[in-house]
Amino acid sequence: MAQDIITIFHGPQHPGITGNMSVELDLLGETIKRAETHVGYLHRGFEKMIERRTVLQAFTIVCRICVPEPDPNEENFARGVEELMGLEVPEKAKWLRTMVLEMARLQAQMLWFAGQGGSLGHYISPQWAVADRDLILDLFEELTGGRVYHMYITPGGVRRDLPEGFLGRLGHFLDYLESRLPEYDNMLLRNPVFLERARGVGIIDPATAREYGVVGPNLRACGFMNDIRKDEPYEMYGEVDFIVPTETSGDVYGRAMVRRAEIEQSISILRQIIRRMPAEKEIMAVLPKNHRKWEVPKGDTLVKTESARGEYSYYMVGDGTDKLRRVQVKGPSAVHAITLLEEMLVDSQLSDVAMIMNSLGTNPPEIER
Amino acid sequence: MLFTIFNSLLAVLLTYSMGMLYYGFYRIGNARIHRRVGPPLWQNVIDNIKLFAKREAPGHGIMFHLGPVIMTAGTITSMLFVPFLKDSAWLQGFSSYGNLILLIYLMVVGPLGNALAVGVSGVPFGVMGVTRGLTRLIGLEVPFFLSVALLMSGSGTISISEIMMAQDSFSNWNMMAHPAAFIVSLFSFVGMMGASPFDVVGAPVEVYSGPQAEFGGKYLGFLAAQRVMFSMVKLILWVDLFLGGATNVFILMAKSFALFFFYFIVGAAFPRFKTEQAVDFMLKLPLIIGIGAVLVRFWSL
Amino acid sequence: MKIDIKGIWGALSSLKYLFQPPGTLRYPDVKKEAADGYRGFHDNDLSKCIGCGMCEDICMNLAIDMVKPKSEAYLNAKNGSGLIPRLDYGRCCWCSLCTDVCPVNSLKLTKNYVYVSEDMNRFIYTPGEEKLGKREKETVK
Amino acid sequence: MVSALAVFFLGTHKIIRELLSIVSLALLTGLLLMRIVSPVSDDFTWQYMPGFFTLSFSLSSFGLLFALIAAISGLLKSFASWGINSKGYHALFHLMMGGLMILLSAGDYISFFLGWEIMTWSSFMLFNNFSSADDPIEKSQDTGFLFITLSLISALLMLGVLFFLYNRTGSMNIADGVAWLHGVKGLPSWIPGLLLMSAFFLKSGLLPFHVWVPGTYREAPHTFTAFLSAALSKVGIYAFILFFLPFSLNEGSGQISYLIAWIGAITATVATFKAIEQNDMKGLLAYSSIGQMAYVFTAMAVGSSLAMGGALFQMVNHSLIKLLLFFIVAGIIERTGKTRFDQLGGLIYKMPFSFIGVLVGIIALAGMPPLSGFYGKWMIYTSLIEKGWLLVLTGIVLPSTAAFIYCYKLIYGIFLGHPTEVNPEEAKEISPRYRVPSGLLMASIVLLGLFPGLILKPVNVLLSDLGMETLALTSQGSLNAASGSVSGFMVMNVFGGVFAVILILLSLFGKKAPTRNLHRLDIAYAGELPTEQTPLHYGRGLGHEVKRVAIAGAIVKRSLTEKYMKIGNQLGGILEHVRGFYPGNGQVSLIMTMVGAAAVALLIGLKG
Repeated sequence: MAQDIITIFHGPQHPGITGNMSVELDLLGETIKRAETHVGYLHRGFEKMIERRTVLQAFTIVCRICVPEPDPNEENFARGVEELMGLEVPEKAKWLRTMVLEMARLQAQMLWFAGQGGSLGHYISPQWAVADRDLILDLFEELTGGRVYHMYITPGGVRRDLPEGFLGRLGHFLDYLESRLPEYDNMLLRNPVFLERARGVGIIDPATAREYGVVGPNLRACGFMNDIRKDEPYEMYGEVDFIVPTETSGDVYGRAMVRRAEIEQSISILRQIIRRMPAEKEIMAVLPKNHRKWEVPKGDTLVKTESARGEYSYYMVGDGTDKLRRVQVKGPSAVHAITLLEEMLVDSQLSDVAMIMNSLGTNPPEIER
Repeated sequence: MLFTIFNSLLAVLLTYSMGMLYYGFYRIGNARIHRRVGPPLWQNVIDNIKLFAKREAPGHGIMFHLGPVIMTAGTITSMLFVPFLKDSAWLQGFSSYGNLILLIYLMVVGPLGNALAVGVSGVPFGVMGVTRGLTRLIGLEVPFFLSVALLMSGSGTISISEIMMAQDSFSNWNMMAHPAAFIVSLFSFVGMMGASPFDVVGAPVEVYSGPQAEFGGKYLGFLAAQRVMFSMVKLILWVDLFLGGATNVFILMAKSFALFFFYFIVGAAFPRFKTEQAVDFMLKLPLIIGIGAVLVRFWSL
Repeated sequence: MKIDIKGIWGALSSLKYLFQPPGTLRYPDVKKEAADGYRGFHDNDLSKCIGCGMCEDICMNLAIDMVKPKSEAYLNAKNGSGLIPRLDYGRCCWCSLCTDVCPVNSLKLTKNYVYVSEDMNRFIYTPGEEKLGKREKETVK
Repeated sequence: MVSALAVFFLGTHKIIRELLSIVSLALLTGLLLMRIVSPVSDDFTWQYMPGFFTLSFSLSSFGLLFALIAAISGLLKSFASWGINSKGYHALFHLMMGGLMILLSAGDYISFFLGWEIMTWSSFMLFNNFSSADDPIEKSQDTGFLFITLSLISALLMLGVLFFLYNRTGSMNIADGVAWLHGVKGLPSWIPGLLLMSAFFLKSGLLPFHVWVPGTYREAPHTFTAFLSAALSKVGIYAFILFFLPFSLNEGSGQISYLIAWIGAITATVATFKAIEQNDMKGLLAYSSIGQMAYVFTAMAVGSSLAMGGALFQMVNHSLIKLLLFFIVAGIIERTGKTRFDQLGGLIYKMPFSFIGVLVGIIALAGMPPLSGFYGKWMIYTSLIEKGWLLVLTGIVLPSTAAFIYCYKLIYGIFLGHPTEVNPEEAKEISPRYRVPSGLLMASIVLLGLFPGLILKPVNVLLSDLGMETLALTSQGSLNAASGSVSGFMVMNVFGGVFAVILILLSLFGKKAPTRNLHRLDIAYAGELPTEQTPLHYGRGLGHEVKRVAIAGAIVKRSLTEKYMKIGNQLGGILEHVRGFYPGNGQVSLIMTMVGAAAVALLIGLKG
């Protein structure tokens, strides 16, 4: 067998993505002739685990489906259960949920930022971004008791009320982050080398985006306005003002700019939340006392949340017992990092693989939930 | 002869300790830019000693064994053909037997050994790194050759010592006398030192881990040691050629540290180019400046 | 050929942090205090624990077993079952459901979260009987 | 030149056995060497149509150098191809040698042209009839067509110019024509000069006439390719020196020398990037030959003593290196039957001798110290700097740096990496008949690296014959120029010494930290386990990306060959006619052609 091509593996441990995932590449020189994604390094059978647990027990593990941004899972699960059981969530809990979701989006974008710089060998960006993300995690720690996995948004409400002075500290942090943003721009997003690398690479054209069902910032970078927060507002998103940034280039740079603009939008949303946070104490709906008594009525529901990577949906079926009959989790990465990536990588270069993967916001655990 | 050998040993020791010091600073400085505390200044030495203290090293036969040897020998040989000081019998090595063109080519011999060892190890990632390195070399050497050719033709000699001697006062430093050549050479300098944006060769992200993927233990120890020494050789070469040389070790350190600092800030501030972008860049801006300088120089003739 | 002077200058401007103090802690010397609500190791106020086993029931990781204490002295008068919870930190995910359901608020999470031991069995731990965070001697640097 | 003719007849009529071939070539070499030791004038004239003109033969010092290169190459080649060739092959080869000798010792146009044509036609038949290509008929038609077309064009150009010169000077002597050519300033001398130069460029494969080289080299019998590269490509240089060297020294011809220098640099660049792109060993070496020859022309255009010395050094070096590399490649092809980089790989520990041979070859080819290749380059670079042609210098630094890639590709593709189609368990070292000449060549490359001054003595003789200043020779181990010197002896010793010290150091560590040799598949592979079937050999891909670099891409994408073929097809009718001359039997058509050419020559000459 004459060997025109060589086969190498990119990953599974890799700065391009948060989580373990490998791409098998056939290369001629450094040009990719075939790409095949290998997932399964993180498979833990979450859907089955949820089906074996009571609702209350199950809510603590859904956050683990997505490491960089766990809260949309909790939100989806909680909202789905509430819809099935017909629970009424107090308004303050809704505000708190919105706040947590936006904080989570903010820290997920910071983590993306870290990867985007790191995948180009620009080691300031990961260090800065992760350091600033840690400040959000500090706030999370205060609010929820956990830094990464919060287990905060529970069916029926949220688990804890705001600590003393929390909103003030959040406001301080937002001011700090806003002052840092121009520095981030200077460091990476306006860096001439970054522009050279990112422009015109990893292009998703609008037709492909539609065909593959691309969502979130990746779709918005192709010129489509698509955001669950606007299209089907949940929690308090109908109450706050924000815009959905779009770009038209569809390349790595376009996606970076969309995410960069979303950081600003998140800051603005969080400021509005701070201003409008109600003072009341009620944060939980009236719930059965024993967790074994949480009987989910028959019925099914599809709940969607806009995560930092796009539409994140749960399809949930209740069958009248205390356990859910079926839960189907659909994260955006399954589209982006499997089907689309395999297509996008063909004829691109090995040097760009990590950058493209990161710009798609790939997150393997939500592929193999 | 004995004096020369003693001098050679001295040169090796000096470059090793200078290099370890500079790269210790490099790590701390980078950490500060990253807003970290960073490792202690002697962390590189610790790492190096640790590598030599490993119980065993993976190998792939005799050629793999010889690779780091050729690499280190190439580095030290080039070091010995660079005069460190002017107006001094010390630290001259064998520089009177060689010249600048020889040195430029000697600097490629070491990497050849490395490339052979990488090739024989059969790691595709390593060979990719080597190929990138060789491709990048096109971009680095052409502007560099143009700039040193300007120097050599300007001073009428190809001997490093004589080029260094000719720069007797600050205004006669070649960076003042031939500013265009100096600027052009700085681009190559950043690339040759392996700083971003020209460091895609050993990029841990863009390819698994660059040419040195398969080396470990004592081999990696030798490679790490030669890397800092090689960097020092380049720094000293630039001091000799453009910064007026040095009459004693302290001036040498001051001047080379200034250059090192330049390398450090450029490397810290930018992401890396892809190989062909690096070469294209080098064959555009620096080459145009260089050609402009040549034309300016010979238009008047 | 366009040279992006502004971009280059912008990129270099991030180097000003070279002359500023680092933002991180000198970790082993300066330690960060966890927030008040932090979900760290468990603590069980044995003077309150009634041995009801709610925590064992709700734990979906089966990390909690109800066991007999080493000494009767650990049991209070209200403890009906004569058992207290024992945790397996190989399984625990610190979701804090056990503390939420505790009817007498005897089981709590503390702010301690650092513990190192080379002995795997040490991670099976009975809160109240022993204090995990206090075994500084075994903490390996 | 009696010896030349002797070989000529010996070759055409008698040779059946290999031994005779070698003996005759050895005889020729010996005779040539004797010329050096005792410079006997054996000028030889032959009255043709008494009173009208004479065929005169005399071997100048330059001719002697080239004749020596050719004779030694031929000798080694004959040794290497021991027992694998038919009778016709030998006959043609010796015919070609004879032609070459006639050419090199020619004193007048007729014998020059005669030698030129004999050489061209016999070499054409050699590679066409004894092709090594997989599918000789299919492949060789294009290659042969190209070769013969270009050769004819060059022959016609040359013929025209020669008789134009005869017309002007009224003398058949080359020296007179050259004198006239240099005497006349301006356009009248430029046009014939340029036409003649094109003919010589064609022979050496310079841009834009290089298109015949790769195909021919690829398809010629393996050892004959070595000879083609080592000796025949030098003929263009000889002719160039004969006709133009004093011309380029002339102060008034600055622009034209500069032009030639740039043609050399551009040829080298194009050839180098094309070489990187090649996937078969001989194709790579063929383009590399074009590139190396181009340096020689650039150096000759500079025209200083140092540059001439560099040119000659480079030329001698190139002969040694290419003989070595082609011999080893021939040996590998013979052993494995594979020619491409994606079919070979991982042979280093099975073919250590070949590996060392190729290593020596590529170090010298890339021009790295401490081997001989560096010193030729050093002289060329230094002369360019002294002359102030810095842009030309940049122009040749670009290809000589890019040459590292194909050098590495050559050694990696064959010896390193992973085996692909050749099972390394079954691979055997190349046969001794390749090993012996390769060993000699390696020794001489190392020797020249150690004592680069060795070449200066003969070079100085040549330079003084040309009326140029001789080069300073202080010791055998060093080279000197006005602006600096280099000591090959010291470089080699310092490198060797340091190498030895470090090797000992590493071995000392070896006791405490032994090397654990791994299986070749036990490598860092991103956590996966490669199997025997996993494609891991980078031989094809190496250098594939170079064409993403703008300049290289522009070169690699364009193919002059295709353009020529297009023109050729348009002129098809005429050229097909020319091809009709060639009835299949080599000798007959050769004789016919020569007779025809001589007749044409006579006719034109009589009219003039």
